[in-house]
Amino acid sequence: MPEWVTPLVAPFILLNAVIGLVTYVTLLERKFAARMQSRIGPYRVGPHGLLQPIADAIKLMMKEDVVPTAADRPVYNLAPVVFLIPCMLIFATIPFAPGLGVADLNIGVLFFLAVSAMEIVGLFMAGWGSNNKYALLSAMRAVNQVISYDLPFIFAALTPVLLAGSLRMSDIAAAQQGLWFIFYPVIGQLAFIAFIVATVASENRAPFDILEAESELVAGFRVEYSGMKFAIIQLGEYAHVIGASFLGALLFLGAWAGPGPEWAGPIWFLIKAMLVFLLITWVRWSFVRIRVDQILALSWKALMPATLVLLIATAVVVVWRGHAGV
Amino acid sequence: MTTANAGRVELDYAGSERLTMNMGPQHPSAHGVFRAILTLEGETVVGIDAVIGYLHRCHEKLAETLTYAQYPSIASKTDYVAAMTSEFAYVRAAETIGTIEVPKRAEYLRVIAAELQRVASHLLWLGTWCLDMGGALGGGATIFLYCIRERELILDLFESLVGARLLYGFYQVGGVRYDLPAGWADQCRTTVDLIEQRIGEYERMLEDNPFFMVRTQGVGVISRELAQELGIGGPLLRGSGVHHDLRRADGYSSYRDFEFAVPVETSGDCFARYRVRMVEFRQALRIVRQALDRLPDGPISSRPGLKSVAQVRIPKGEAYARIEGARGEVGCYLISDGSAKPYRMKWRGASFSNLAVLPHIIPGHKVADVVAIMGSVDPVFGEVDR
Amino acid sequence: MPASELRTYAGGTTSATNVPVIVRAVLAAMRITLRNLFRKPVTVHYPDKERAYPDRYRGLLALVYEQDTGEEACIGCRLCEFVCPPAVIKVEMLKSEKRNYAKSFTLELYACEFCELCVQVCPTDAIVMMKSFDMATTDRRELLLDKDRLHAIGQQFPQSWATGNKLRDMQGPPKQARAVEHAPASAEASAGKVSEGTAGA
Amino acid sequence: MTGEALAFWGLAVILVGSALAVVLTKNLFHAVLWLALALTGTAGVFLLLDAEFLAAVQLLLYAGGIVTIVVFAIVVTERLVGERISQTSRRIAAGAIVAAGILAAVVSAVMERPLALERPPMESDLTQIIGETVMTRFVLPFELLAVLMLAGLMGAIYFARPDD
Amino acid sequence: MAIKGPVPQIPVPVWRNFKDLQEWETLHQTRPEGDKHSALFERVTEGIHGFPGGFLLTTAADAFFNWARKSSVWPVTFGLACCAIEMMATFASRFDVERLGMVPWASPRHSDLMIVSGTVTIKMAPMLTRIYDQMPDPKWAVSMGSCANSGGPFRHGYHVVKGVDRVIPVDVYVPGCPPPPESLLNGLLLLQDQISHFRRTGRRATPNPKVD
Amino acid sequence: MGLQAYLILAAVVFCIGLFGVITRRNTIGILLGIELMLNSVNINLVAFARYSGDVTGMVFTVFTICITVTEAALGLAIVILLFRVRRTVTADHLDLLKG
Amino acid sequence: MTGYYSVAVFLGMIIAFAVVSLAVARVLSPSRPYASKLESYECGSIPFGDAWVQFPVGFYLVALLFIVFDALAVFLFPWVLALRGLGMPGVATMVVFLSILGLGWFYAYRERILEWQ
Amino acid sequence: MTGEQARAAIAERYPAATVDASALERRSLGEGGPVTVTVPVDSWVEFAHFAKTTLGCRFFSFLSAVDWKDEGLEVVVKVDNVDTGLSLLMKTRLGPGVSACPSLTMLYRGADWMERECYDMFGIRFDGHPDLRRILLGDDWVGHPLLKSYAVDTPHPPYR
Ligand code: SF4
Ligand code: SF4
Ligand code: SF4
Repeated sequence: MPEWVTPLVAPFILLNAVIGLVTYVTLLERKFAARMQSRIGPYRVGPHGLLQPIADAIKLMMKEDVVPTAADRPVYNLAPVVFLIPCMLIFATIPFAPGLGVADLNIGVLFFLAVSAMEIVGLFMAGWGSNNKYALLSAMRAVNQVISYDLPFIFAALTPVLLAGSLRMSDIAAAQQGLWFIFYPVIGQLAFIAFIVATVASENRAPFDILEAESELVAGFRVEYSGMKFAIIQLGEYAHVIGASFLGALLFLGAWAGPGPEWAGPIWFLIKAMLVFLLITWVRWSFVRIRVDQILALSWKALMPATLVLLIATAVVVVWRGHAGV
Repeated sequence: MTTANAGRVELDYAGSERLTMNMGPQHPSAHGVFRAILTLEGETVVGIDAVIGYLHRCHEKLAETLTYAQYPSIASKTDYVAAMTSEFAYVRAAETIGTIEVPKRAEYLRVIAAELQRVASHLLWLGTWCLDMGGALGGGATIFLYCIRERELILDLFESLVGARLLYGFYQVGGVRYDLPAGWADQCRTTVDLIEQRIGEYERMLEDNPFFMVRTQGVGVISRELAQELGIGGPLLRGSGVHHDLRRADGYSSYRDFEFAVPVETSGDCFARYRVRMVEFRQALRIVRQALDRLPDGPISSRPGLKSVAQVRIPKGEAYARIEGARGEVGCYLISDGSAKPYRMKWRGASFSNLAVLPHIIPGHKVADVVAIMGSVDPVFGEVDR
Repeated sequence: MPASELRTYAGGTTSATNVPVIVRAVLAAMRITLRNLFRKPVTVHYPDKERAYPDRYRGLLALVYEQDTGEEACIGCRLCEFVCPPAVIKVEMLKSEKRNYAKSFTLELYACEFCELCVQVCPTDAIVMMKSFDMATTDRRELLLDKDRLHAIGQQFPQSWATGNKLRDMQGPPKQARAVEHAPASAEASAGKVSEGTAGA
Repeated sequence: MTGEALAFWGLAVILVGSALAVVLTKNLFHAVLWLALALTGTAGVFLLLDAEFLAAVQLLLYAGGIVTIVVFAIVVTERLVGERISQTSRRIAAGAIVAAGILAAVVSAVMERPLALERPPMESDLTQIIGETVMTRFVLPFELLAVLMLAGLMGAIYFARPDD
Repeated sequence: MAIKGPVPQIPVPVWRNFKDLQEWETLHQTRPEGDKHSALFERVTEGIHGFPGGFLLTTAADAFFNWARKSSVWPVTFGLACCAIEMMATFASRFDVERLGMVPWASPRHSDLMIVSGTVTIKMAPMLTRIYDQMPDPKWAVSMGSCANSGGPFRHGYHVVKGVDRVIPVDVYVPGCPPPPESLLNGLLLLQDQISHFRRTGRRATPNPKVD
Repeated sequence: MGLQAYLILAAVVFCIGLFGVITRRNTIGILLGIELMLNSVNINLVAFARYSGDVTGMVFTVFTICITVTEAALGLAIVILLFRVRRTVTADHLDLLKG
Repeated sequence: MTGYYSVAVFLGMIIAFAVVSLAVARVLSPSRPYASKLESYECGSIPFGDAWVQFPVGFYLVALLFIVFDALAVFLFPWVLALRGLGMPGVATMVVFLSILGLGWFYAYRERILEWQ
Repeated sequence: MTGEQARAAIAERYPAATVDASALERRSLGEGGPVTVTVPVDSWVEFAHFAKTTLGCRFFSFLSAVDWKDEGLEVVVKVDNVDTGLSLLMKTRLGPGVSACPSLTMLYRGADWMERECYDMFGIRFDGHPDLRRILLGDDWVGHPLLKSYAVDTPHPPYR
């Protein structure tokens, strides 16, 4: 295979894998939530509902695409694409096994965080471009919330980085071959909890889902979107959550570390990521929503200072224990 | 001055511009067909205009064209979440005018049905309220589904008693239409026990949760005076510190025979209303147990079974009968002119008065609180619009 | 009243930033959802399996035949027509020597409110309810049921418990009224809409 | 080097195009979106210059941050709609002349001087080096920066705080 | 004794004698024919269809697309009256419409199906029409309960629209007051059946009267 | 690609920003122009640092970026303040400040 | 820098995916626009008033805090990497930096900006 | 205050008022039912004030009207004293052809919506009501449905 092919093929495979994964993760969540609610969930479309995501996707593709007259057409039309880009791009730096990934960047974690911060642009475009009151209010809330939880998210993610001493994702994974960072005494667990909370919040999942708060704002910033654009927004949201789950699994759960042969690494990674995802889902289906001012207060008054202190404490521990780190 | 300023609306200095937003009639938290026109300043509501009438089904006019035998089945469609209690009010009004005795067993059955209905209605309230506050894609939906799951058990009871799940036609002038089927009492006891246990579960899920508390405590406070002046009823009234429960005050039907507590909270906020309802759950179940234990034998109706449409006639007169429904005072003001149909029927829906509280308490709250308050008021629009 | 049942919630802290309380609450709530995760789902697989309907189920309306003679049970007395609140039943009586028949019998099912009043008043137990509701259609005209259709429905689904006589018996009238109940039905029928009404008080 | 050239020209087109759009669009909100694109393009340029850390910072701070606060500034001041958001321009001729003049001057100055064509090699892990440098050589400016930012923050809060 | 039931004629021949149905005949809304695709798309598909053997392709594609459409019918959460409570019960754990792939959404823009559950009043009718209008094509409507079918118990009232089919086109009528969840599910299954006859041309399958 | 190319690119962006600053009537529009100009300055800094192989330039850029951000925040806060006082963000009406 | 070429390709593919799927959807989907369908959705009522209105200043203040602390976060990344080489003095430097900015946080706290009304 | 005391108080203060008499000659509302008082329309507000302050009936239950065909409209209000359990049903006859009545909104805030509904259904104008609009029916509705002269199935184009 010539040299230049890999950079073309790897992203292609990854893209398809992510899209496939996302579609089926929606099914996983639906099944999981259903069981939690004493239901069955999708069942009759294909055996045990296995074809449900495909049917949904195809149906959405065949739905009419309504562009309200009042909308700001170019912004409205572009928003799903702009929203999708960061949500998918975050997968670029994740290595699924040693050397298996699109690009194992030097600044992997930073890249991840920086790109995922771009999400709000698409979000705001969608909310603003719709020229709908619910959408706009929701976009305002969303931006507020996303930016508020970005910081705890960054600080929490930096703790394992500090323990590993590298921003490169594969280094962080390698550093956990001995001890997963979640098992690092005290620090690991606290950081993991903070990470999960910040993830749930910055992915706008319940109980922090004020921006799509149906009971208040109907469907939030995507209230006007129909058909494929809606599908793309949903895809982006789920991709973002899954990306964050992968990050969580990589930062805290030792990525591909696990018993069995080496080729089982990606599978372990996937399983761990799904566990993180299910944890987030479990949280999601267990709480009533928090009001917007409380959400912000929680972040600014509790989570952000706490994560910062945790980070400094980790730094002290790391320095104190000497260069060896872990 | 340049043209840039030409179209500028003069704003009052203090605040930012206001956004007028429709909530409803089709809105996930409208609990039916209610339209609130909110005036917002950012996220804060500064004004609300409630538009109702989207479900005005001409009950009062129709009642004048239907006989005393026919109307109870339609009366259940006023407060369709607690259909048993609304039939009860109509039937009692007719009985008051006609001074019709009701057999003891029928009275007990009425009480059992009404109290089970109260539990079912409160379960639905808890579910939808959490759905409002928790979102259909979150924990709210979970609690909602749990509540509906438990409510189904009560509906099963009603279904084997009456044959219908939601609107029953169980009451009739002079008694009730159906006697208990075999094994019903035992089924009822098991259900009651199960529900009591599950209610404890919801309480644990909600009550110690600070997020829930912050969203409900101090939100939507109804003062004692306001509550009385508006004539709101039920858990809202008792949540505002007024000790008033018609089951106690009037002791109608056979309520004097049972022991139960009337919960009162003084703070008047959403949480107080929640607490009142949570206690009422238990008290209602307690009444059901007592009634089942002491259920006498005997006829279930003091009048012959219905054989023709105009069979029920009551003398001239007027009466106002009121029932402590799940949402408060359900009243029926009936004027009879001696024919088989009432001359005039006025339906006092508890939700109508309860809903009137919204314009008084909502301004100043956040959008998110609006749905919490709406939910805690628990309107049923069949009863608001009639 | 027992104080324990009326406990006023004494507070706790309501701060959204009180971390220990939050953690405890979070764990409590998550434990409950987890417990429900392992409960058996209550879902009924409807089209494959039907729930057991109770005996008194109030479903579709139907006309039945007399068990022993195989004749139509309806005598066209129009009592059901008068009692129906939304007035969905139309009956025409066909006079005959031995007994009467319904010449035509139509029921606008699309407006029926399933109150069981027609069943209750029917003197010959001719109109009954079925233990099923499966009659969704794509055309509103299909919900207009005539006599043939009502009979066909009566054959198609299991019949539920209630019939006019059983209902009236259950309502256990005071003794003196019993005599009236077993009076010949035709007398009532001829009395029409504003009939003999056994006066109230 | 053709790859780099290609990327450079592509980025240059994006950057200049979006910068022009920023100053020329009527709709202020669109201008902010164009600015976001320009800033992202700048991040790309930084990448071309091997400054990946800076590129990431650019994305994080500018595209994620500045854009947000500008949008917020717009929504809390102007309405985002119709005439009020569209902005008229003034002194276009003057502006164009000044800008073109300065551009000409700068370009001629740059062209005159022979400038480096080759990049000297650089340590690979720039992020770490930056960290070390900041923490050692630039400690004082670093802490001063904190003071500055603090002052800016407090000032901004003071100004923008709702008066009550 | 065994009784052999009659074979009824559907619809009943005398239906024109009923005032309600007379009015229905003139006033009810019919669904517009055909989905509006772009002319190019129409031509291409026609071409493929006309090509020898091409009909296999188009039929298979139709079948596949219809399968997708019917497997993922998303209703808009729209409750009007008592029937809405039963609709909620249908959405809940006991009957769980999600088994059929249905997810209730709050915004009509995301939905394919409107379940009109309850009494449509004259004040509500324009709102209802607007919400229905705002759903993207292709869309369906189920009329749930007697009130939506015809005004039901309130059809003599001055403020009640005698059947929602006067304001929007209805695909499936579910009888009942309120229809119990099974009944609604039965209606939804019938709707799925209808959708599987949906053609590329958008023509709904001709109502296929069930002979009971 | 030499240093020149980057410098010219930066210069172009700078001048566009300048043009915006001069012609915009809206204060926020002017701020957008200033952001563009600062941005081009950053490009310059990074390019110089890269072509001289010196990390100081990079460090300096980090500092500038942070200062720019603070400046933008402060500037917008002032805009908001002015808006509150004068109900407009049009620069023409701010002439009072000059006097 | 080779990693970034892959990332760029990935980016291109994401855009291509979005655009292509939108295009395919455009071909497959019907379109039957009419006036009331294209109205803004507002719970079935006729929309009145503008959606694009001015918002209270509380929104801005949160963003303001965010941006300053984001700038802080920017310094954390290199610091985290360099920490092992720097030792305790590095920690001390950062603590000083943080505490200075912490004053800003404290100020915001006192001004009740974190409550966000 | 018990029913008897209330009756006495009313008789003393308002001799013109009729206590406990129904429009339909039969004494109504049963034992323990509300005290029924019919007052002339001029002393309507005054009596309501008396009821609220002296009798302590602060709980506003409902307000409605009855159309007695030729004899005109009758406004009915029920108020309660929840502390003592006293119920009071106040009525006033508007007389044939009259459809105006003083408003009670100053005394009872709950009268607001109730009077709007009454206006909607009977066309009674409540003088002094701050915002007398239709509440249940649309603003463009013609007629007042609960009047006896209004047929229950009056058509309303285009819907029925
Ligand atoms: S069930 Fe009720 S509504 Fe239906 S036909 Fe019988 S009487 Fe009429
Ligand atoms: S009441 Fe019974 S017998 Fe009489 S017409 Fe109706 S169905 Fe026939
Ligand atoms: S059909 Fe029956 S249950 Fe349904 S809305 Fe009408 S009255 Fe209520």
